[in-house]
Amino acid sequence: MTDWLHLVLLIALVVVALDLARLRDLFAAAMLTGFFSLLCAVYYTIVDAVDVAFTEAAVGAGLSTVLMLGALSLLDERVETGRVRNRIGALSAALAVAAMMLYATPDMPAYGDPTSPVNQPDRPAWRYVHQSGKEIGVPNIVTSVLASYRGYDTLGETNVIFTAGLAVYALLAGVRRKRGQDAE
Amino acid sequence: METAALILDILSWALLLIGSAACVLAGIGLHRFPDVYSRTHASGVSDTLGVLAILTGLLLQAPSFGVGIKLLMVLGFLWISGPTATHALVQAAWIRGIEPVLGAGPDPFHRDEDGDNTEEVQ
Amino acid sequence: MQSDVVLRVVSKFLIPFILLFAFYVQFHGDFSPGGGFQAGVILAAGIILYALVFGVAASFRIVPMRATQIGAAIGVMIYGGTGVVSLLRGARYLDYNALAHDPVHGQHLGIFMVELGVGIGVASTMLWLFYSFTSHKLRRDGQS
Amino acid sequence: MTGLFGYWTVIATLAIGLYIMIAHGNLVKKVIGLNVVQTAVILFYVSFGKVHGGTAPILDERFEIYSNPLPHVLMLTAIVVGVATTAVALALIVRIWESYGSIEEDDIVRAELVE
Amino acid sequence: MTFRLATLVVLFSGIWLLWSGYFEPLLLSLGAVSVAITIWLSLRMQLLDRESAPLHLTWRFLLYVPWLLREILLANWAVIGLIIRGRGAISPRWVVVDGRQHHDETLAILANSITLTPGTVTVDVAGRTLLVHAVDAAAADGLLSDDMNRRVAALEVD
Amino acid sequence: MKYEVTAIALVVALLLALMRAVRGPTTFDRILAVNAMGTIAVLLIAVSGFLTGRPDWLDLALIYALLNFIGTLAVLKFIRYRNLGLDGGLERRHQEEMFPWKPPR
Repeated sequence: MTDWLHLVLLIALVVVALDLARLRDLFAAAMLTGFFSLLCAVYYTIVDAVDVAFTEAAVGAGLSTVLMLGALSLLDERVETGRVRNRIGALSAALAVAAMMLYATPDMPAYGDPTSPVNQPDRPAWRYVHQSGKEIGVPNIVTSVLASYRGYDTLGETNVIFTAGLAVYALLAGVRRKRGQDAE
Repeated sequence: METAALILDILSWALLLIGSAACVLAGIGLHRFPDVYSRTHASGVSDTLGVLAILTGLLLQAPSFGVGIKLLMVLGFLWISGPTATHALVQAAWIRGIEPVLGAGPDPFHRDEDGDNTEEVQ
Repeated sequence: MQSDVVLRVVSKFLIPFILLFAFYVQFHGDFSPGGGFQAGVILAAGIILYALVFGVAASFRIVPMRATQIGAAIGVMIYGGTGVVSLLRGARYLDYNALAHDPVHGQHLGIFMVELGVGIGVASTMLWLFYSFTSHKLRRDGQS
Repeated sequence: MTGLFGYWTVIATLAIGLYIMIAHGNLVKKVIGLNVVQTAVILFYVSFGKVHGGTAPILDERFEIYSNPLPHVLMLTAIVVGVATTAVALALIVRIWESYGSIEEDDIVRAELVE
Repeated sequence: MTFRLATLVVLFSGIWLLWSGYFEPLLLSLGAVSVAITIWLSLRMQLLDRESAPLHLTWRFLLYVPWLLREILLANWAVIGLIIRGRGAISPRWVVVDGRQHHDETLAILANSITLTPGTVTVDVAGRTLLVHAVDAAAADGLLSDDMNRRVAALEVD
Repeated sequence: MKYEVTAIALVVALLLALMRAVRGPTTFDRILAVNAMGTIAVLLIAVSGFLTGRPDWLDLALIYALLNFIGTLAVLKFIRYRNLGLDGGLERRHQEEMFPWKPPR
């Protein structure tokens, strides 16, 4: 039943992406990103990725707009982009990539196929789904995979986030120094 | 099916249909109204009636107490934060200097007779 | 925004609920969708809302810049420290089975600590990012 | 037919993101394009985690089949990391604007050549 | 103040229990910690004053809600009619409302009630005066009849 | 069955909002469309929870109901002061320069 729903949502996503490619007003583009994120959150809910939808909801509703606007406010009146250059080259590069990937799609498992390779019993996901209740004892499989089975992975991600905070601080907290001008 | 369950089912059908109609009409209103200010009135229909009808329609079918409470909370928070967001949006448009399309009527700003803010809506 | 009555009153009303909801998401990640990442982002969003309404200067008095930096580090340290504890108890790094006598109990404890670390780290880092941008703006405009 | 349609739309989204990144000289627009590409990747991962007749991977006695949780885990962290890295990119753009007075790629290249 | 604080602690604990639905000792103690941190942060932010936690309004507000609900449904009906009749049916106008309220929380309730009623949107608030955009004459007249204004002002009998 | 009908209607409303977001013409129309989409997303998530028989996902709807106005508030602050970190005193100084309800330029 939800099949048609996910198709409609995906087409809507493509439409929004096309509009993002067309827009030259950065402020409007930042707003449309919010629309993009809402569509994604609904899509993730439909395809059962509730945890991902939750993250997208928290990030898209609260944070990404604010960070984007915070950066735009530092760029002063520059909210219009310059002209689009090299349209043909960009289009052909994008189309070439798309064509290569399209060529590969017939080998992919169909949407929702229970017999696809990732769902085979010899794959890790099988163990996560069927054993985690006994091994970890936590109902939410995503949490047990995130924190326990793939704990190294999440440790790395946490470090990446920390490093990103450090990098932004290092970039923005220093004394402002203009080109050809000494430190204030 | 028991009579009580049947009545609940019919009621939630009715409420869900009302809510769906309100949301679609609000979507149509987003296109039929001429400017941001009047379009907010259209989106207000889905923000109030649509939310109220659909969430109460779901509430009648809630399988557990916790689900019902959460539905009520979603309703309450939406009704508090929705108008605030609308207010912020309209105020932003007003500060940016978006001129509303005005019909005939008293104008509290008492601008010049030839001011172009009294243009008739067609 | 402080001068706008509607925004101020509604934000003041909603911020405690946002904070409470963030803690709810943090501690119910085991049973329902949610967990440290989401809770951290929601908590940061609540404080960012406060900063938007009352200004970053007011927000610095609640959660100083220094606190977000320390919090970001502490989050990562809690995560890594959980692994070190399991090392000290004779198991492999981040192997929670060794944290308690019962493996399942140990897993619960390990997941709880790790999610806590992630939550603190993400909340602090997101707030830190916001602070970096806005205080840079204030400093550049000479309004700090 | 419908089984592969999801991949095609994801590929279309990815191609559009790539187009934005190449065609627009504005650096913020490039970051937005990067976000579109990232979203396409997340959509791709999440959509092949779905199993027909399955439900969200939260254990419950009422259900037998669950969708594959592994892509969800990978993408969940990717979203938060994506926000953090976007912030790094935006901070870099801010610094570029402060030292070059422009965030158009052409202007920056020209300024570099003049020196 | 202590009364307000106690009520809020009870309220937040109740909300936690309603959200959670688990009554294990571990989660209950975590809930206590969460409520404590929330209250502590809110106190630091000075959020828990009469403005944002208007407990003194509760009962009168609960009596106000049914009336507001009726107004909202009627206004919805009117706006749906306008949507069906299309562009020509509307004649937007500005309305200036002088709030009769003496406190900010009731003024915010008035502004949000106006926005919540389709057909009227509060655009700006300056002092006690509200600038409202109304979609047509009927909506504007409903607002100018001062009914809502008086009812919201009646909430704050001290 | 009733949930399917509601979901279809909500998707139609979603597409209408999408058309408004794409058509513009001003940025504020787009933000309005995003706001309307936020409400529809909350409803769609709630309905899809009932559709799949797992209505305990309402946390998701709750988070949108709680957080969705932060973005719009940031937009207002951005438009008004071009500075997301300004505090009350500085805001008032800005405000005094701006006559309340000054007719638009």
